[in-house]
Amino acid sequence: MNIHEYQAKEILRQHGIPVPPGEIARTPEEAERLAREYGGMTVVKAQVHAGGRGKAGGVKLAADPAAARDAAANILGMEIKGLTVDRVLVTPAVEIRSEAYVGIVLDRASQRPVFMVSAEGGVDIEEVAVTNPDAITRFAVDPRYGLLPHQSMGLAFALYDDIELARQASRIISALYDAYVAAGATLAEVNPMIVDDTGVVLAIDAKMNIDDNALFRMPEIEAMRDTEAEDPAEKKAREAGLSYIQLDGDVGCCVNGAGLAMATMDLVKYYGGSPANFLDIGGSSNPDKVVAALEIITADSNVKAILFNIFGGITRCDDVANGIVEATKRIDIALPITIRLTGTNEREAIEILQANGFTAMTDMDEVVKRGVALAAGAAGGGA
Amino acid sequence: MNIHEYQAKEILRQHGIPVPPGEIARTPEEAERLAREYGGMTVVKAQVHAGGRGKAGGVKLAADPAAARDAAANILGMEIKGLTVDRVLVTPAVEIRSEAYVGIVLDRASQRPVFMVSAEGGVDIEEVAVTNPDAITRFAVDPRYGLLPHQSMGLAFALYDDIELARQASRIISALYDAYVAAGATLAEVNPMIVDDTGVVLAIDAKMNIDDNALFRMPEIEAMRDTEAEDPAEKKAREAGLSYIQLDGDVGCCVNGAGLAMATMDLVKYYGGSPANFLDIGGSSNPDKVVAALEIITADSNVKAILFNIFGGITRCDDVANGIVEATKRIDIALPITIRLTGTNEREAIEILQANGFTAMTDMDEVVKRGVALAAGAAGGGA
Amino acid sequence: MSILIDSSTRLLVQGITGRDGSFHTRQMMEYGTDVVAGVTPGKGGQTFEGSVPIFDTVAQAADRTGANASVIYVPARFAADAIFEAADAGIALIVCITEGVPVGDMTRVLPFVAERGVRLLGPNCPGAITPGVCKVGILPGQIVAPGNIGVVSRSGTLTYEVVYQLTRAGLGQSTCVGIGGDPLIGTDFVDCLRAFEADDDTVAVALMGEIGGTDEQVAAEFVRDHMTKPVVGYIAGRTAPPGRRMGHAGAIISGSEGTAGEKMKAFEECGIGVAERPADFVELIQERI
Amino acid sequence: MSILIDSSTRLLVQGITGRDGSFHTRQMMEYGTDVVAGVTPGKGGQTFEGSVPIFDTVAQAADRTGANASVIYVPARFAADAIFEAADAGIALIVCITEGVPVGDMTRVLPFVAERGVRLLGPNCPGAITPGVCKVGILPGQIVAPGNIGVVSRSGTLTYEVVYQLTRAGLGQSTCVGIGGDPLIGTDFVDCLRAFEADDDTVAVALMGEIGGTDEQVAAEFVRDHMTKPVVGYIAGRTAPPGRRMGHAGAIISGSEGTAGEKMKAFEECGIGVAERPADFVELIQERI
Repeated sequence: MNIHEYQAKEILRQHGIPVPPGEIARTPEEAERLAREYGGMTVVKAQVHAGGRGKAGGVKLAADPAAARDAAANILGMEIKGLTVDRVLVTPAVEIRSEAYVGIVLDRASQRPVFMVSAEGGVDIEEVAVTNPDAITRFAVDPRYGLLPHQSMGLAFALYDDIELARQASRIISALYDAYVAAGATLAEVNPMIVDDTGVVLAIDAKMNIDDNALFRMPEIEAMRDTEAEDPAEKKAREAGLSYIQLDGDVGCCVNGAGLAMATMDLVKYYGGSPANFLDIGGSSNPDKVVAALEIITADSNVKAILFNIFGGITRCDDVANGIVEATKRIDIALPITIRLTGTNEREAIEILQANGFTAMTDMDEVVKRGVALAAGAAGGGA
Repeated sequence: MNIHEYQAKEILRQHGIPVPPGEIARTPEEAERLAREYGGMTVVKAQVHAGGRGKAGGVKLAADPAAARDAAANILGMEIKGLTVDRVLVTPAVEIRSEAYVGIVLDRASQRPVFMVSAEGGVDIEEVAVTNPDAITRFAVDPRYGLLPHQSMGLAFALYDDIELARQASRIISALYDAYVAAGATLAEVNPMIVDDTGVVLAIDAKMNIDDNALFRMPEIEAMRDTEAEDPAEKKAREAGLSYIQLDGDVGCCVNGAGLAMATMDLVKYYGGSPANFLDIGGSSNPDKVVAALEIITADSNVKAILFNIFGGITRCDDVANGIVEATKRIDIALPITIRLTGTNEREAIEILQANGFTAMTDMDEVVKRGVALAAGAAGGGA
Repeated sequence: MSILIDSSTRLLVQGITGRDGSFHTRQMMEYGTDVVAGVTPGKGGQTFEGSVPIFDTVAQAADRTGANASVIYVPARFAADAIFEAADAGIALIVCITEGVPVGDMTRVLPFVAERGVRLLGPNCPGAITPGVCKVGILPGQIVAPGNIGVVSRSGTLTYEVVYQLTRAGLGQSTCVGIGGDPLIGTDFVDCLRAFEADDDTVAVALMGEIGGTDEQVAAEFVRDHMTKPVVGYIAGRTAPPGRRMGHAGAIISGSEGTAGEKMKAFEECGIGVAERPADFVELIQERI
Repeated sequence: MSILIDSSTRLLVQGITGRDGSFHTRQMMEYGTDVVAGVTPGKGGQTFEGSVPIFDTVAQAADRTGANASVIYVPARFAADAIFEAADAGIALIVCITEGVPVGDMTRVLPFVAERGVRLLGPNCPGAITPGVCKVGILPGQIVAPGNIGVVSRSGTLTYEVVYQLTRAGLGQSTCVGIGGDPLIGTDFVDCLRAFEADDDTVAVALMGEIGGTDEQVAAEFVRDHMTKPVVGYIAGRTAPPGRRMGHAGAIISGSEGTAGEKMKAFEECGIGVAERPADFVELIQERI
């Protein structure tokens, strides 16, 4: 789960990391009021789950409250990478003497959280990793011992020669590790971490990704989920216990299992079609899930045909068949549906479908070919 | 450092362990007032750094406030193993269905904290260890991982077959480990941990020893130190940075280094004498320490002769010599003093001592023989 | 004869009385797996299906029954502790079916099992099956057939698909292993490839990877450097958009890393036959054995 | 020729600019120890005594100077981290002089150094000296003499006493090692006895134990089972009362465990010569070599 900059900063504050004050405005007037409260220059920053906000014009410096209002008016409603900005963070501007990057990310290769720090901050670290890899210092934390004091100090010395700055940075790095662990994060990043004109080290931008699987331990972080920013179809899928990602093709896919779902999408492409989505109904056999899946797929106006690919194991084919029958009774589906079912209770499933006017097949390649053809309008509907 | 039962219970409470209420009374009237507040039966327990309080009559059941007052009057002022009771804990009596033992102690052999639990609680666990070792279940915690949930559950199942009781005990065991680590303890013990008549598992007696070296991290635990209960001479030694333990002999020993101090005491015994104390002036050469050491030794009325055994390394012999001279100027020492100095600046030290009327030798056996003889009155004083 | 599991596997089931645990334990028993014990705290002393003794703890179960493998069906929040418990009890093979285990938990579990020399399969995996001999996990017994093709996969139903096609084409399997779709797992492709290379009854390996991470690339290099047996590979997710998690927690393209394209390129460069479709496995394997 | 330290020891000093660190570094340099680097965070780039470069971190110091041993003089609250840092930097021998390190810290330090195969001496120890060659720690150089008696002790000044007597009697030492008086230490009697047994230039060993714990009993069994060279031992604290900590954090009789009596009995039963007094060492060793 992604959280916004202002939410990540709140978590960092709770772990003792020095972060300038800041509050959220949803209207230009709120932004103006906040800028007046802070006094002096402020920064107005789009809060949206997308990188490259600065380049997209989503971050603006404001000299006075009126400028902050104008900046907010400009940014609110803006689209950044397809997402609409509905809130901005207003925060006092800080004199920046130098910028550094501090991040920690779960590393699959070492199976540990890995720190990356660089004295080249404020820029895209993935770009630095490509153009100037030596500018990045890496360190894999042993979770059995946690981040030891000399290790955070060693990372801090990679950023600053000055002992006072290094000590401040070391405290921030240690606290960032604590925040990463406590929040169940898979990424926590301060970019940039700056030195201000008084020699204080501060986190002025922050990003965190949270492991969805860890959220049950932290209802206060689950509560940070920005359901407004979420795609409505994906939100509905999440609530129904489905895994769904919308794409821009026209063949709606409904599959059990993530690997088979990807393979089905790939096969749609292989046969000249274009998948409209990734959709995994999971291992359960609950007909309600099938109903929800069909509702989500049919809500996508790009979809021209619906393709089921079910390999019964835990999932019972007859349950899926019942779900399809049930769904077509509950909602009016005008689109052609083509169905492949194999495995547990395959025979019963086919009988149920045939009794309700559906045809079903047992071969994956055949069903995908047919689904592509249906979407292309070359064949009649299956229902 | 030892802390009292009521202090240990406060730490356990902070870690979420269910402990019956209880407060300290320093007078019979306070005990009566507390017993009235709690209502019903109470227990009045001597708070003193000694085991075997029960056998010594330091724990009494009181049926009503008047009985609590009488019990407190009886216990306050009582001597248990040489220590005077100056406070009692008043706590409501609990119906006990069964008693268990749960303890965790630093184990030198495994270099880990080791849990010991036994369904035979309320008795001396060292006795159980001898008479019925199979009744004790042991488990060494790996500090890199902490106490894992299944491990505390496994210990709990060693105490209770019933899942509800086991779950309660498991929570207490986990919390006890947390308390042990957080307090920098070397021992934490709940004895007995009981099941009351409503099926609730409770800690009704508790004991903790704290690692002196860890106290700097926990001023709130350092503040629990009962300086009233401390031997005044040992308190003074601690404050002067000396290590001192009073014994019942007549040869006062003043040595640098713990091993050499023990060896000196042993040699006093070997030559037929009896050491009055263990005293290590440590590695420093501060003459003030020597003054404090002499003040402490001379305050012990059993001491008949004073014996210095100094092996100079970091400790400079001339500093010790100056300290002896200084001390004999500041305080009036009627006792004979015999001195051995060897090592760093040995020659300068002997000159200083001779110039001030002391004699000094360089052989350990010789000085001890002389010290024993002086205490026995067989020879004149050294000063 | 097989890898990981065989006729000497004495299986213990953690979470045997739960909904999934009891269902799959029956399936495993029907398949012929030697299920010797179950564990559910608080149900010690009872039996499952009238024959399998249930214990409160894994230590008791292992002690009394000599179990040497464990399969875990407990809820995600208890899964890491279940693995710790099995490893603590000296169980040599631990198969964790549970999906949704926090990766933070796994960063502590993995060194713990490594220190004890324990083999962990999963989490979030379908387990393993040695056709006709032993089934540990949830792989459906009816689609496999004894034979000499080793199968290893990050996926569940995609594995079924491929195994089903292999079986229909007369290509039986030595062992089928699902290593799981999470970013941090105990047993990886290389572990399985090494075991298949050493297994006398395996003549070729079918490998199903997917987008995310670099395990397939590492596996390809292992095949190039250490394997004599032919390997055919497939990568799911070539139509997946970057930055989105495709169901499996591990199936996510990060920046330019973990794409299907780079993985298939690594296969090709390292002499692994590349299946464009699941259906290609049969022909590609037949060509190589 | 010696154990632990010799002419190839390239020493780094952690806390070189502190009061104790600077004093003892000068002493070690005067004795001829090859002090190659110092570490004090924030003083990187400076030099000590005009010749020893100072670094901010141990990693930098080890990298630039090839230091293979480190001695630690930092305050107790930083000592555990100093050990972690030296072990992380790949230093093979770490000698921690600092007294007062919390035992809780040591329960984490000890597995950390063990995992890395690092030898830790101490904490709360006087270090080691190979007479005429190398001194690491605070043992006074003027009382030792080159020779072939190995000395190992839990104590500081008691070691000086015995070494002083050995030297006066013409019994020089191969290496003198103080393992420290804390309950949890890195190198124990057995580690040193094993090294002395393997050291060509050691012909006999003098061992000074004290009350508390069971290290001396374990050492006695090691001598009985694995040593061919004669060992003479002494136990300090036979007049110590039970339950009281005799200065050293480790010198405490718990219940009936750790008494001088049981330790001396173990010595006797395992063929170790028992010194009643420190002065007995000379004669008992002379009888045995």
